[in-house]
Amino acid sequence: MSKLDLQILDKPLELAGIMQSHQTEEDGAVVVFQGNIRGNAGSKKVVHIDFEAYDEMALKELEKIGDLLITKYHVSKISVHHRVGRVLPSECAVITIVSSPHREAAYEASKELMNMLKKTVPIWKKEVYSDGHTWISAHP
Amino acid sequence: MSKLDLQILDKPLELAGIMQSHQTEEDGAVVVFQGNIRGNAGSKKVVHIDFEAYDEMALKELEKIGDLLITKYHVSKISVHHRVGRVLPSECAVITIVSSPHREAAYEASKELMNMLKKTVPIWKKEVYSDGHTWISAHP
Amino acid sequence: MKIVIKAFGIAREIAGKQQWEVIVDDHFTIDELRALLIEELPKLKTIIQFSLAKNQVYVVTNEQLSEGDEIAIIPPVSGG
Amino acid sequence: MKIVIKAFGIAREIAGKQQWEVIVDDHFTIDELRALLIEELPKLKTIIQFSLAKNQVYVVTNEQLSEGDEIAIIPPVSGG
Repeated sequence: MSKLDLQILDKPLELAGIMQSHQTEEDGAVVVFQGNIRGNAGSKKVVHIDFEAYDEMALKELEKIGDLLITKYHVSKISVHHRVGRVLPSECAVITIVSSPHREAAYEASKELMNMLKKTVPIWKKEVYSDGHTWISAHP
Repeated sequence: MSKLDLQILDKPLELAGIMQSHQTEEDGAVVVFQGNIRGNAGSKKVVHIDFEAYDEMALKELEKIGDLLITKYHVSKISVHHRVGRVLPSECAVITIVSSPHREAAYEASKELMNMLKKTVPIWKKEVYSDGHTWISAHP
Repeated sequence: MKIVIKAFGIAREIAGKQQWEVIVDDHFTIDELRALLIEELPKLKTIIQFSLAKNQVYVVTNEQLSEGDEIAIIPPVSGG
Repeated sequence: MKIVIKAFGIAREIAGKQQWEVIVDDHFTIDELRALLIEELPKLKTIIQFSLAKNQVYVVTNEQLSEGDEIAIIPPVSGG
């Protein structure tokens, strides 16, 4: 079974399906991070978010991150499913799952995965309000 | 909606159901820890684990932990479902879910929750092998 | 007065039962009860340590018991 | 030689298109291409910064381009 399950998807993410491959006799610890869309951004009400990805490169960057974390933390398997397209408040934009024989490694790898994903993986988020929009992180 | 969902159950745990109440417009971050039964304990093969709980007190201790973590990390909601009875390798013994507006708080509360649970919540684990058994942590 | 004893995990195995009652003098304390339990169940000394809970709360200092108290023998926990 | 340009996020909005081609001299470099892109799309200067990727790998130093290279304009990412 592959140690990495990396997907960019334009449909709702399904946690249960992704979890199945993390249910093993070797891995006592599974840490999931799920990122949901918040309904408010500061004082503005978010109507929806449009996610856009450079798919081929995003998958390559995720693979680099996954390989690095498996080497660094000796975790067993990493899944990252990131949604693209229009996502509504309370819906899920990203699910990451790290499984490992031990708990501490799973937590550390999970945290670092999200930090790295947010820095290098070419995915962009446009927050759309009733009266305009912002490309997150684009402006000074 | 209650901020704590604490349960001791003698049937398989269902992540999907527990997640539903963590899917809100306020909480951008949901961190799940799932603890699975490992098939090996050192050189021994685990046939199954028998979990036993002092239910009423376990729920009270979990409530103390939950209240403390909500105060300390300002997270929104904490769920802990712990299984009791006979659990087989690769099955899930515990699921914790912490949701929060922000990621770091959810991770920190999730980690501390498991550390505290393992120290104070009156639940016991008997590992059963083909040739004997051990009550975990009971002996010097 | 009557005290309800509960035992869990390895303590339940040592006692051979989950719950029983003991009759003790008024003003009996937690420390005295602990000594009594060890006397009746000497194998409790094979456990690395055990705590007592009174009415579902860990007992952290010596204190007097009251009629009907529920005292649980809590061997080292291992949930999760 | 022919270079394929891709633009994403706010850079795609500024360009008004997702993908196009530019014809440049042989030995044209990444830094020269960056200058060319800013000249053609001056609003790129309103972005806090942008990176370039060559054939789906971030470019970290100046380097020469080759026929058919795919160069992507990568504004600050914001996945997750």
